Amino acid sequence: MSAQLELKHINKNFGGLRVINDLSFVAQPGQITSLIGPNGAGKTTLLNLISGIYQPDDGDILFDGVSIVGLEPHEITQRGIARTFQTLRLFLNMSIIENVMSASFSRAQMNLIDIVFRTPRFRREEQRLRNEAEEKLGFFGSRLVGYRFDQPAYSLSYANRRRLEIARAMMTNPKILLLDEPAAGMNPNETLEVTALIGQLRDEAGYTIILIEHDMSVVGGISDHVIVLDHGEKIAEGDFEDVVTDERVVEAYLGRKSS
Amino acid sequence: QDVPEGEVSLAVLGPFTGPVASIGEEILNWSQLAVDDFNERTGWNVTIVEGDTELDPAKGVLAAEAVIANENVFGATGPAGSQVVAATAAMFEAANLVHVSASATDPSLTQDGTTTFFRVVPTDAVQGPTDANFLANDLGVTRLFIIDDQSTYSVGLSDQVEAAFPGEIVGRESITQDDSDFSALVTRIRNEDVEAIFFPGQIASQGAVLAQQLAEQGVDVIFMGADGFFSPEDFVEGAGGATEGAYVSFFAPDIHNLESSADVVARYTDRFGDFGAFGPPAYAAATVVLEAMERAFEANGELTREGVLAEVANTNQETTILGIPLSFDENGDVAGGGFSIFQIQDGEFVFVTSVNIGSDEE
Amino acid sequence: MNGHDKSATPLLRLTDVNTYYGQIHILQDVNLEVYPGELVCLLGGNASGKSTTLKTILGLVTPASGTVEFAGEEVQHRSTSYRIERGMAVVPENRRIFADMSVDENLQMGAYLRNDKAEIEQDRERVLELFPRLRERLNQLGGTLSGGEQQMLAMGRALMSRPRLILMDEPSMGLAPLLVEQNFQIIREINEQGTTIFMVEQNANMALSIADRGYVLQTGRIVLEDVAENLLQNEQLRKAYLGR
Amino acid sequence: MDNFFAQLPQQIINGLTLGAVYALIALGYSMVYGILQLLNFAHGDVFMIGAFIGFGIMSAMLSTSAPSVIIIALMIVAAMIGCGVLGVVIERFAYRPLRNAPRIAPLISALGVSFFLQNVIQLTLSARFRTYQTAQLIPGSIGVDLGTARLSGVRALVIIVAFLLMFLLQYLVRRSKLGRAMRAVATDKDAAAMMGVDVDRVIMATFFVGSALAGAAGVLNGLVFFRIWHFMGFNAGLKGFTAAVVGGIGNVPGAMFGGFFLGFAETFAVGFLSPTFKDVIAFVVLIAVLLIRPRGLLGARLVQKV
Amino acid sequence: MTEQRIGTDEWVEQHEARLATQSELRELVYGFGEQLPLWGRLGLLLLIGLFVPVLTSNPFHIRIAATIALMATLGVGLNVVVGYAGLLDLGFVAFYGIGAYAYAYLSSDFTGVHLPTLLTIPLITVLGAVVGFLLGLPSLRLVGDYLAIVTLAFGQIFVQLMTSLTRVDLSWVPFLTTDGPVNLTRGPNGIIELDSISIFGFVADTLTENYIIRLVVLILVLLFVHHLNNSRLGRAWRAMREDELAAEAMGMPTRLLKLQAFAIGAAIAALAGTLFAAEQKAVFPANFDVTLLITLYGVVVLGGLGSLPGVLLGAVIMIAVPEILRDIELASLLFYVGSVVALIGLIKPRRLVGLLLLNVAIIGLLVQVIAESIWPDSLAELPSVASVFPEFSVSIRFVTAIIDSLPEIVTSIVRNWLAIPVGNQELIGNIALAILIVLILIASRIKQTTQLLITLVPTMYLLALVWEIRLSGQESVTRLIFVGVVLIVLMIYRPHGLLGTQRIEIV
Ligand SMILES: Nc1ncnc2c1ncn2[C@@H]1O[C@H](COP(=O)(O)OP(=O)(O)OP(=O)(O)O)[C@@H](O)[C@H]1O
Ligand SMILES: Nc1ncnc2c1ncn2[C@@H]1O[C@H](COP(=O)(O)OP(=O)(O)OP(=O)(O)O)[C@@H](O)[C@H]1O
Ligand SMILES: [Mg+2]
Ligand SMILES: [Mg+2]
Repeated sequence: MSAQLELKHINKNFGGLRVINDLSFVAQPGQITSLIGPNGAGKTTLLNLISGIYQPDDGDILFDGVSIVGLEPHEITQRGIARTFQTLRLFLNMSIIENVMSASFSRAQMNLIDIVFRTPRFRREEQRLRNEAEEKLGFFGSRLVGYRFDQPAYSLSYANRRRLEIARAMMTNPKILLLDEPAAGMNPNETLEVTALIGQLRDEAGYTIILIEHDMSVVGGISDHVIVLDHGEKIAEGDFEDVVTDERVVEAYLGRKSS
Repeated sequence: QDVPEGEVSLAVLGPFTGPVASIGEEILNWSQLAVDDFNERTGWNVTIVEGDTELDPAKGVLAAEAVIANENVFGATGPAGSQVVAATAAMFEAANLVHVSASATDPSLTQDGTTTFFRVVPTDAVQGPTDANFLANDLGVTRLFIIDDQSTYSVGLSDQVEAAFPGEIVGRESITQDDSDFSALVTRIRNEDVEAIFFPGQIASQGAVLAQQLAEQGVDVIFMGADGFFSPEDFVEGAGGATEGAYVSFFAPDIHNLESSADVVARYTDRFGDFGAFGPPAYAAATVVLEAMERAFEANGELTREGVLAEVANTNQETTILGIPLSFDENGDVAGGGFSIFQIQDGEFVFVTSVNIGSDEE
Repeated sequence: MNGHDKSATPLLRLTDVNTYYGQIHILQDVNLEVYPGELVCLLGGNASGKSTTLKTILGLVTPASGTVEFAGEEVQHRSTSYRIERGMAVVPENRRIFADMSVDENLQMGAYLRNDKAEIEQDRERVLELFPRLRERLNQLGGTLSGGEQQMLAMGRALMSRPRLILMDEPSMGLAPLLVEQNFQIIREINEQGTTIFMVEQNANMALSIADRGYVLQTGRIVLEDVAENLLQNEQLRKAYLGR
Repeated sequence: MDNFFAQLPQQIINGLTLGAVYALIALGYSMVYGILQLLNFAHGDVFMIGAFIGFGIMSAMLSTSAPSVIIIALMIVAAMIGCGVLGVVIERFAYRPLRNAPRIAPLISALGVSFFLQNVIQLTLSARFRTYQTAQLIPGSIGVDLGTARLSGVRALVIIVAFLLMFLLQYLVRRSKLGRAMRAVATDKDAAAMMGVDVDRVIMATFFVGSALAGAAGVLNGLVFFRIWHFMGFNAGLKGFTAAVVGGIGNVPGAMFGGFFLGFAETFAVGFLSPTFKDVIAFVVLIAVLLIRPRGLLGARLVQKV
Repeated sequence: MTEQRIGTDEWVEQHEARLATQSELRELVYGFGEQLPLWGRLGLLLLIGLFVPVLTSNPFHIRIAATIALMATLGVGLNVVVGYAGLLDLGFVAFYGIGAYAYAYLSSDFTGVHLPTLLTIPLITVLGAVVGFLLGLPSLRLVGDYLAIVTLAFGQIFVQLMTSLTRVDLSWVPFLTTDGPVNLTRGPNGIIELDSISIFGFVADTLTENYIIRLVVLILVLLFVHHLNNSRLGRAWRAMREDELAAEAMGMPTRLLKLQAFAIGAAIAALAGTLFAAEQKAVFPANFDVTLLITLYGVVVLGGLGSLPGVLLGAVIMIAVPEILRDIELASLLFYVGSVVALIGLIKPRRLVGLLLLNVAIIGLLVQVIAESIWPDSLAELPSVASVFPEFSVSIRFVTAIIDSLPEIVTSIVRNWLAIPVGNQELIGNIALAILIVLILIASRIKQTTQLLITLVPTMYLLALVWEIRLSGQESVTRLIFVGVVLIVLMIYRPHGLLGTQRIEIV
């Protein structure tokens, strides 16, 4: 099995502040790789580097063996890496369904002529995308399905916005899905639900997933591989069980009395 | 006396709002005076319909259309700017509505066979050579700097002077009518060997500002302007003495000192305050149209646009408020006429010389 | 942490509050009280209207009907800043850090209404002790902090105003496990020092374990109200929210 | 080259004067923008009103025997207060109701205000040009000759007053609590309210200060460039906007810098290149500057944390 | 406490029930519009448009309609850039100018080139797109208002160049023999005597013909833009407007999208420019200055940013309102009716409006009586009310005559009711105006009804006085004051535009 995503000796500074320090890891296809670590360890920064929003100062990022460093974010997304944001970034004034459909931009099969003359191809394609979007939204069961999809996204509550973001990311048809704290703001029950869903994404849709999460019940439940960051460095790596018992991880992250 | 039935209106087109509303306002006030004088004399009840062109040809077209559509309008004065005249002339032509401009001086306007357009002011083609000759021959200027204010009037006149001036044109530059800071230009002029500046601006206060800034930097050159600067209040008082000695060319005598017009001037200043160069011609233009209405009504017993148009062409006034006779040639331009040149001496416009059209051209 | 004195006037009371967003009816006849010195928590599923309740209390949205009383005074028509002046403070949803002000300036904003320089300095020290991470980042712009760091800053900022009542919207969201526990510890300490707390929290187990009382909100209505121990035992609730 | 150096000292004085006026206008523009992200297109008209207030005071006082210093001080102070109040009133009635509207909606009500002010002034005071009797206040003989250049008394006054006001403002924004509140409101109004900042008051204060500066600019402009009229605010507003943006909009030192930059750009364009293409040259320079520094000369790098 | 299953969320089931019903202008228009398919809506528009020349042969009315059609076309183009893509483009008018000047160069004696219209129009449209694209390139680095200033500069530069490129030295251009400097633009005098549009031998010479061409183009442009907006392109633009970074991260090439928006907007503007130039048969730099830009922003914002019906409504308001106000009598009528409508909106128990008006009437008469007895000579003589009534003849003409003279009747009644001073009306009017503005400002701050009513009585009196002795005498100025007030009031009344949807900017 060759690595789907490989980071090689990545460095990133902000001003004088070293946020990522010579970091390397690989994510295997069809697996969930979890990134955990204290606040400010550099997890989100890492996602930004992978998705092209920041450029690494050093090092290389390989996607299916090809370097994606220097590509624009939309090009990276078109190649098959989609993400969600820790601080949500929905298109708030667009409807729910449009939020999802907009993410299919680069793979919609239509050109200007189709659009202007409303050719059959255009109609077919629009219908197909709409169905697909509804299907992605349907993924969250009754949580989102019942909403009228033509409502604006701002009318959603916090957690539902998170779900919508995931659906939107899925709409780009990614191979790799980068999820930044998908369970934040959800209660234990809902967290279980999300955990199950993410598992499903891997098992049924076959996504490779990189997951950032502070909730150990999520991480523990579904991770195939766990990487612990602290101060931009990898301090531990391995199965969940191994990692959580690691002395340094407990010290820096979990605390003695964790459940 | 007989009075036509129904409402009778004179349309006045000009820039009544916006950056050069000062011009429009003066035109409007003098037109109002003309109408009031006419009503008093004849017992008619003519009213004014305003057509605000905002000096934009596109707006001018709408304004013109509005007055053309107004059935009570039997004659019009304006539009003020040559470019607005150019944009609207065909509409007036189609509606057979006469319009007499008091300030559009682009020579080409009367050249394309329109029958409804007249003007009471001579064109740039006449004034340009006059001014150039005066500068070169009477004042002995050999090195001239020309500034225009980018209005059709100013650019046109500057072009004519530039072409006719026998000496060297040291510089030809444009400023805009919004500008009030010419100090950088003055500094530049100071560093070039310039004998005279010719600035035919439309807005007298702008000339005053330039003169003041020339004085501030101690630049001592001959300063000459044209019609627009013929304003005691703005160009003389407003300049605080800086325009003393400056020359202004104007197509008529100074109506402030004209005995025959003293009465009108007094009534105007009583009512509206002091005035510049745009008002009196507007009064003359309005009078031309109003008297044509009167004659047309007398002749036909009814008022029609065609009748008024025909009578405007027949205009033959011995004298006008401007102190000169007025009649039109076949193109609608003033027949005859000439230019006077004034100098500001002790805060007054003092007549220096005059040139009659056709007599002094080379 | 004993039960409140029902005879005292509540510090905060909502009576028959109805709130709309545009044309959508969100809060429906919400009634709740918080007594001085209490730690009350508001539970509810996603979208049940918890944040809306806090916004109504703060005056960020105006209720169409009903009253909001703070310290015996009706404030539903008062501006947010007025309410803050009367002694509220808030740890808002989404943190609402001032992005282009430094961490230090953000903390100073918390003490905006205070003029006692020396004591502000003391409180600042205390906050920086509680969150040593913030001390490291004192001159960094608020907007460039990581999610968790911002959450700490939001907490610290609220503490800086020495409020009578702190409203917290999910104060532990995005915090690392170690910090979550610390955070609850801090909340409890503040409460024990006399500050009244009204808290929205998804981490219901933890929240209830330190709270005096709790309300459960569902689809814009209060469906359950009880002391914390009872809520923790409530069968329905445990199934619905507590995840076990 | 000779010509260049012969002109340079005087052109610097010219640029400084023009820049001072632009800077004061730009400050108000920038402050309001900084706090509300609102392009206050009525700002130029506030400037115009300031010029008229100053003119009114001057006309009334010139016949008295009051010393020039007093008259000028009174003109500036009255214009500042008058315009400050006007700014607050405009905010209250034309902008506050639009606080939560799309960003460019207040643009339209700003234009409405601009139409209103311009034309009410034309209606009541006529469209006639008025001239400041500067020579009677500060005789032309006052001034210093610096080599080939002359710094007249008015210009010195304009430059000094402008700098004084700018330093005061800088102090206000940097040192006082109001300054911090203004920045907080600028970043996030609701969050600022949650800290107890009375957002409406802070916005009012901003409008007051910004408009007062425009009022002062109006008087100074009148003193040094003499003529005023109802439409003068239009161009001034455009220039102020330009200067504010070039400096980095929303940024107080930036606005000052931008004002002087624009003043110099225009002056040098006239002096050394072509008066006819003054605006073209100035604008081309501006475009070039912005392409090199997309957030203006002193604009801060935008905080972009994802 | 109702019995509910805890943990379930009933928002969905209850959604409809929770929607408070509220009649909305927007709903009204859309409610009707949504019943019709797109072609139906556009067809209806065409029908209404074509009906104008049938209904009136008054060229002024047709000219207004033609101007509206043109401004709406421009508005639709601007809407793509500003409304959809969220780019604050203040140089838009320059593209319009480029289109117009390009037409002038390709169809006049000035250059001696007379291309057939069927060739010029596509050529110029493409030219517009190309220039838009090119201007977009440097703009990619700029955001928000930095973009605004650069585009504004572009617009200004265009006008300045058209005004000043009158003496250009072209001797350096190879293969070009010129004697002396060349006049490229004829400066402020503009390029005149342009060809009319002619398609397959049909020459659009008259205003009406040009109007119909504009109408057809407007509808085609609407169709085009509507289709764009309801496709992946429109979605992407709106996404980009909401959050550029997120859009980029979701696979949308934001740079390209911006350029496309610029180019499409510019192409539409250039197309409109050709139509304009061909009808005016001339182009002048003054046609393309900032005032037009202001009008266009009014067009797109008043109706509701991003809404195509909004653009149409905006164009109607921005063009028709000032034109209607040209007629001072009509303006008078509007003024009084508007004041009363404002009162009805302002005062909550509606019946109090009647009471207020009664009071105002009484006060007016009282003032009249008092003034007449104290200063019998200081009041102006007035027309008797009867004299303005049309002659009594029992026919249909009577009704139309009434309607026609309604403004006069109202004015006459008001003038008889007011005590109008003779003498320095200007000064009195100015003072009254100052007091009036202060009173209005005060009145708008008063919450208590009684106090409000008391303040409003003198306010209304002054309102009438100021109008009669000051405002109505200066048509053109008053018209713009009126326009200013209308803009402010409309924006306050509907901050999101008349047909716009409520949008939230930050959360
Ligand atoms: N643009 C920036 N400028 C300066 N510092 C930054 C910037 N972005 C991130 N940082 C710093 O880099 C560090 C890592 O941030 P990051 O957001 O990656 O943390 P994280 O691991 O996601 O933390 P959390 O779990 O709290 O979300 C933080 O200390 C943050 O302050
Ligand atoms: N600005 C808004 N406009 C319209 N509807 C809104 C708005 N904000 C929230 N809502 C709706 O109000 C309801 C309650 O939202 P609220 O944010 O109060 O939920 P919450 O209980 O805090 O949920 P969460 O746990 O997800 O934060 C939700 O249905 C949401 O969609
Ligand atoms: Mg993070
Ligand atoms: Mg919430």
